[in-house]
Amino acid sequence: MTSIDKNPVAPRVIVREAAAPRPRWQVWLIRPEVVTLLLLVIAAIVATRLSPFFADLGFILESSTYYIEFAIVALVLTIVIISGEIDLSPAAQMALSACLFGTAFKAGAPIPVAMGVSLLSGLVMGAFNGFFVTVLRLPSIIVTIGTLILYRGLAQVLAGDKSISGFPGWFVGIDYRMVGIVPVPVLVFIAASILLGLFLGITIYGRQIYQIGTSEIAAIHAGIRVRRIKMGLFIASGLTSSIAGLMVASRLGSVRYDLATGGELTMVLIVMLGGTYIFGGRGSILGTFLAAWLLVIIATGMTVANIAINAQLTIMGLLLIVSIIATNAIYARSQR
Amino acid sequence: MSEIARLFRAREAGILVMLVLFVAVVSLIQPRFFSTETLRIVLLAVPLILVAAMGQMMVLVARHVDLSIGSILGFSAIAAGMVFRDHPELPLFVGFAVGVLSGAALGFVNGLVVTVFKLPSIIVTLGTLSLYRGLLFILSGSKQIDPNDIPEPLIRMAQTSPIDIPWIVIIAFGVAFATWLFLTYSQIGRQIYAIGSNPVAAPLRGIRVMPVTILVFTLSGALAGLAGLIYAARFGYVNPGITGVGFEFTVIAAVVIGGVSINGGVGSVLGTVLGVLLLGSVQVALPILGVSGFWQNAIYGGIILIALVIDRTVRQGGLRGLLARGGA
Amino acid sequence: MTVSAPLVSARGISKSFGGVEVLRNVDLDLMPGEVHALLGENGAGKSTFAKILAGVHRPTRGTIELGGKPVEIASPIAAQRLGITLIHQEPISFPDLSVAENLVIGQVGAKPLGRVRWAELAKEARRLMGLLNVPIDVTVPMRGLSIADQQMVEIARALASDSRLIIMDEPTAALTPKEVETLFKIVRRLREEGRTIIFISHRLEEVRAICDRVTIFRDGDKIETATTASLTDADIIRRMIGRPVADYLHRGTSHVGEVALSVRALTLPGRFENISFDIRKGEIVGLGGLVGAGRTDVARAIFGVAPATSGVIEIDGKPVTINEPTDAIGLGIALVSEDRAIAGIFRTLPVETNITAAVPKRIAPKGIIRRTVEKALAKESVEKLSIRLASVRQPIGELSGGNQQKAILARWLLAEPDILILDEPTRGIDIGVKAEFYDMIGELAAGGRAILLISSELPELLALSDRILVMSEGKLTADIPRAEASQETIMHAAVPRSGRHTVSGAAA
Amino acid sequence: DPVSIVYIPKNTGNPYFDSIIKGFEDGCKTLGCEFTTVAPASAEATSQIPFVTAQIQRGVNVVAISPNSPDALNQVFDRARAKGTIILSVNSDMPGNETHRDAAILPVDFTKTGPSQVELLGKQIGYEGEIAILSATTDAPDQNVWIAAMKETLEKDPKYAKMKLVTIAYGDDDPQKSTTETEALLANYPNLKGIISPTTVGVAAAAQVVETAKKADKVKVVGLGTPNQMRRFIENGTVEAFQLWSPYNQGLLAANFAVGVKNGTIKNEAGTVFEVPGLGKVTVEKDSVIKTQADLTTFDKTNIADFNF
Ligand SMILES: Nc1ncnc2c1ncn2[C@@H]1O[C@H](COP(=O)(O)OP(=O)(O)OP(=O)(O)O)[C@@H](O)[C@H]1O
Ligand SMILES: Nc1ncnc2c1ncn2[C@@H]1O[C@H](COP(=O)(O)OP(=O)(O)OP(=O)(O)O)[C@@H](O)[C@H]1O
Ligand SMILES: [Mg+2]
Ligand SMILES: [Mg+2]
Repeated sequence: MTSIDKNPVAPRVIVREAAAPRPRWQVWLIRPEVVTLLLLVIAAIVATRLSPFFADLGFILESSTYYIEFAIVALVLTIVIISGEIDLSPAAQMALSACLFGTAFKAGAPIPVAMGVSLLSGLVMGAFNGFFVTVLRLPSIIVTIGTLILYRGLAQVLAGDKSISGFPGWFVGIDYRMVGIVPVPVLVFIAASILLGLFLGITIYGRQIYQIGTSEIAAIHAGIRVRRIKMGLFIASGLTSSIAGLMVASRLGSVRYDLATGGELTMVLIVMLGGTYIFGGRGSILGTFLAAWLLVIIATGMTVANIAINAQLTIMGLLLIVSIIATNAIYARSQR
Repeated sequence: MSEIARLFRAREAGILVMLVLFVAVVSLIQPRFFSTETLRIVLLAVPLILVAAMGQMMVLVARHVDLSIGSILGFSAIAAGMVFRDHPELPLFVGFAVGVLSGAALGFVNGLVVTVFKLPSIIVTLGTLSLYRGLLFILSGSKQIDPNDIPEPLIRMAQTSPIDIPWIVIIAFGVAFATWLFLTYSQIGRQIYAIGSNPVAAPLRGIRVMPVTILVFTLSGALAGLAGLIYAARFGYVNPGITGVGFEFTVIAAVVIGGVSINGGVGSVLGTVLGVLLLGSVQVALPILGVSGFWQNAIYGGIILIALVIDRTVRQGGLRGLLARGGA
Repeated sequence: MTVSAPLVSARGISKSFGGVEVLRNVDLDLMPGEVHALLGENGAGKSTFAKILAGVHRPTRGTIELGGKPVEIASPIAAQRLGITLIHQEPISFPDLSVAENLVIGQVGAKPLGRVRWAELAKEARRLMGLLNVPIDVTVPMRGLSIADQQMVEIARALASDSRLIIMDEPTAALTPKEVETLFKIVRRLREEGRTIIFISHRLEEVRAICDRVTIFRDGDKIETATTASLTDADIIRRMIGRPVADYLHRGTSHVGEVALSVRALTLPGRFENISFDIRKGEIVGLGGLVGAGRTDVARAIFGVAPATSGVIEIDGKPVTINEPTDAIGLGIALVSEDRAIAGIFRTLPVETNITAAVPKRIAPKGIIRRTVEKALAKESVEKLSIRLASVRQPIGELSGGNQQKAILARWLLAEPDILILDEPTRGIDIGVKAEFYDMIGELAAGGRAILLISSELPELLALSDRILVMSEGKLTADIPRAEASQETIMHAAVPRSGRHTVSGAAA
Repeated sequence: DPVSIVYIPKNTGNPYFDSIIKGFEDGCKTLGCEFTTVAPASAEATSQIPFVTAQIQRGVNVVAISPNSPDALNQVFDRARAKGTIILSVNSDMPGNETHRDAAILPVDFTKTGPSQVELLGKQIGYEGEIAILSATTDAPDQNVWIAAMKETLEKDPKYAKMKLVTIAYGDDDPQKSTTETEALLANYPNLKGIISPTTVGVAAAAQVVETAKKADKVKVVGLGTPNQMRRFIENGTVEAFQLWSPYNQGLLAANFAVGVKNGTIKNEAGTVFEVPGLGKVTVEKDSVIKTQADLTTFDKTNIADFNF
């Protein structure tokens, strides 16, 4: 500025101060995760009122195993959405990889090999999605709608609508293996949440994923390997899906092409309920973690209260829409 | 109109070639496929998809997408069916009105939520997909509309007409023609293309994006409703748990094959019609070739992806995620 | 000048974007039948003022009277109704619609269900393009038209809507002299018809050619309105930039080292071809040209954002391959890109995150982010570049444009590049910060860095560069040593000779 | 306190199961047991599991269910039974997994379904000509049992020597597919005489297609369907006759059996014979399989009016 002050015809230099930042308490309190937590509490209370049979931790934990596989995939989906993409095919990937597992097993492969096959397939399917998105630069939303149909279709071609079963006892029933009163799948979910939470929160990759989601072009200009990271995310999504598929196979002791049908809706619902921003750049594992339990509470609460499935579908749909509206509103506030 | 012709000729030619090739190949493998009988079957199979595809096409052209049409179809079919069942005294068109209007209403809600809250249509309609299905279960009390509750005249629309082409076929192609007129010769029609072509510029050009977008979703809903009646006519009954489930994917497949760009602004009625015919032929060809029905979905999925790649190569416009649609 | 009542009189117009005030209490009267120039540096607020008149932006404060009556210009539609048309600085178009349609779509008075008469539409369109004698087929889709042609369509559109007030925001930026002449003919005719024209341009000779009066903006303030004749170029420039150009003290080509970056026959079809030049350590090389000349594309090619299809890039004499920015950064190249809002900042993320974005290894040597290190680096940069902010945790979007730009520069300084490409580094930032930038750029060069400075502001180029390259239509048309450099020599090389621009693609 | 029974059909909105429910309700009215029914939205393999768990939690005594999968529910059933809940598989059994349920209430003696369907069609086409089968899915267990029996009957029994089974098509119990498959049948086999469709969705679709193609006189359609679904075709002559059993009676029987077993008045073991008001004597067969009726009911112009389900 000195160069100007010493200037005879010095213009009035306006110092454009930055706009005042939002107060701390707002930053902390007005976050989607808080809303999710609130909903969680409310849901729990309502559910307890609805049915005397609900308030039983053992029961809730047991019921949670029916949604936890989706919740685990939803954790990865959260990261995918934060990066500005979306993957609607995980449910179908679960089905296909599970059917591959079953077929391999029936073909005489030992369980570990069959599991290997299934995991490999998840890897391939994820890479396939990633190829269309990062190499052909096609919008992930429509690509994964295509692959969602394709993968499920292939599962059908592979397994017909036979249900493949007869897996050895040690493989079956992962959801009945307890640590204390906590079923193993739930532990897996909690562990995955912590790991991915850390990944997103304190590693440079997590940081760069937020940056990509906020502005992909800026990220490219900042030298962030956008395509590589996105490819990685889709592969991760595929792998996680196949793991989830195997968990279902173990829980049911059998697999069929229609396994996890409609799961994509549940997963997106969880992520949205968790307050992840559909346009990318914002969101958190914590939110998704809370949302998963919110979903468990709502679904279980309604089922144990014998509330007709009609109402359940309606409420799920409403929830999804309301949750995006709320999230958007909150982010709009903080948007400057 | 010559403009339109020029704008899209390349694409339609491509789809036509695909269609011809497909028919040729199938006919080589199974000569019986190449027959008037098959043509009749195809013509009977397409109206359902064609009508809904016209709506979906407009939605895509406006840079949105409507995943809820399957549930809307089911809802309208049930609504109309309940009128037929509970008030057989009322004339046929009342049921039609109920079906189409209920569809329009649900579509309107989609449009409203998408535009007012500036949300991506893909997620909104994913939500209403489930929401509307729930509502239709509630509305129907989970009770199916049985064949003998569907009025004879309606059933007959799927069978004959004065000129011996079933009414539903005539209606479907009539709708297609009307859509073509609307998109080609009406100001709003052109504005739909404009919005899809450059959503940012549209308001600067004095285009009322919100009402036009809502209109598009409403039309899509109304046409899905009409499809619901075609469903009732063709299959003779409506089941809350079955009718329209997964329908959205078939339609999107047809439209995308038809060369309608997922990036908005591009898409023609002719192309969509060809796309629908191609998909219809596939549907009919599978059983005639004796291919297991289990292949159908895999093939649909494959076709969508191929169509996408073609779209990508045909136009090198920077593809942006549909997520950006409707949003911001 | 006519003594009649003003057509438009704006009073106390102010406008803020996210807490940043970009227009301050602007009063302006526009007479019927006058051509009125708005002058000012980039970011002075010209377009913003224009957009307010055209209903694109709502003023934060202030009133507008049209023909004596106070009016609310709530939307572009409202503006059209009032007979106000804006020719946007960046041509906006519907790439999938035909040229003819682009001319009329959304026009007021068109009934929603009114039918489109294609034949007549085409006829009218041909007439309009004829007026501007632009020989293009009006039935082809807009996609693929050159920026110049897109600009011409914008102008034709303005003619089609017979408005009382036509605002032309830098309509000539991408036009050839021939096209400019045609445009002026039309402007004169419009003036005779008694219409009012606002003409925004950075080229004084154009202003002198057709403008009756000029209004000079500086940094959001209206400095002065006067008849064109009453001001000399020097007066105008001084009022625009607040001090004589000469006052930029230039750090001479003191210690220029050996060649750091050398580019040979770089070509990206449709954007630029056969670009060759060298930059030495400690040297500031300016790169001038008209908008759309291809400068940004060259920069993007060198940095690996959109690599060239052929040609050689050598660094310190060694040929290198750059396929993505990561490679470029690895080779010690940095690019401060032209488009800060899109290619620069992460709007919703904290300033510190923005600053450290390009140095992952430094803040996270083992993959885990070291918050302390990050904070330290950010704070350091904030000090060094005196970035004004409330906290390094606050979203960068809450900062003013200038401070955002500083943060981006800080990001690249952390990367300690040997070669620094600055694309329009001072676009849309206020005069004070601008001066600071000039100092910094000088210091960077003095520090032995090779600098490529892309700028549309001739004074800036002239003041800072040791050598000035000029591009026109994707070709390098001049390499002017500092001694011979002048506005004239640069303009002469910048203005396309061969007629049309070649750069194509949709400006969406 | 009264025995509490819950019935979980394959999915909601399926009229066939509505009449099973009716049977349960009426049964419980007379027996004084508590009856509720809950159903998933889709017939997908896993969709019933949360409901079963919830019912266990609610402490119901008997879970009667029409399983969506022969084996996917094994684990949850075991848990239920460990808690003393009685699991009845209603309307279809769980082949190979019988040990995971307490008993199976089947509508009819499945070995008779195949032959009687063949006979029903044979009668209509003069035991002569090309016939085709439109089934559900390639892997539908019940249908496959019946189809096997049909094939055997056609081969073994000289009575049907002139009837030639040309193909088996699969409509996946989806109206759309069943329709196109039938249309394909008509196209592929110009002199087809009859279609047997042992699935409610299929037989309705087949009838609809034949009517649309105006070939009702040339191609006879028989199969397993519900009166409400088929009434129209019987009345307008498109279909002469079709068969089914009484889903209502299954509900009735299941209710009686459940209560009996719960109260210890009925022993759940092979050979037990017990009385069901309205159905007469019923025997518990091997693997605790109980058949509601011996032979299929045939519906035609004469009796269709008497049924509403
Ligand atoms: N939509 C916006 N949001 C935030 N800031 C904006 C916006 N539009 C303009 N600005 C800022 O307002 C100031 C004035 O911009 P404006 O475009 O009016 O300048 P100008 O005089 O037209 O410059 P140029 O000569 O480059 O066109 C700049 O600092 C710019 O960054
Ligand atoms: N016809 C066009 N359509 C769309 N974008 C264009 C067109 N021409 C140039 N651009 C883009 O506009 C930006 C500036 O244009 P370009 O780089 O070609 O010339 P330039 O001299 O850098 O112009 P500027 O002075 O605006 O930087 C670049 O990002 C370029 O890709
Ligand atoms: Mg401007
Ligand atoms: Mg540039």
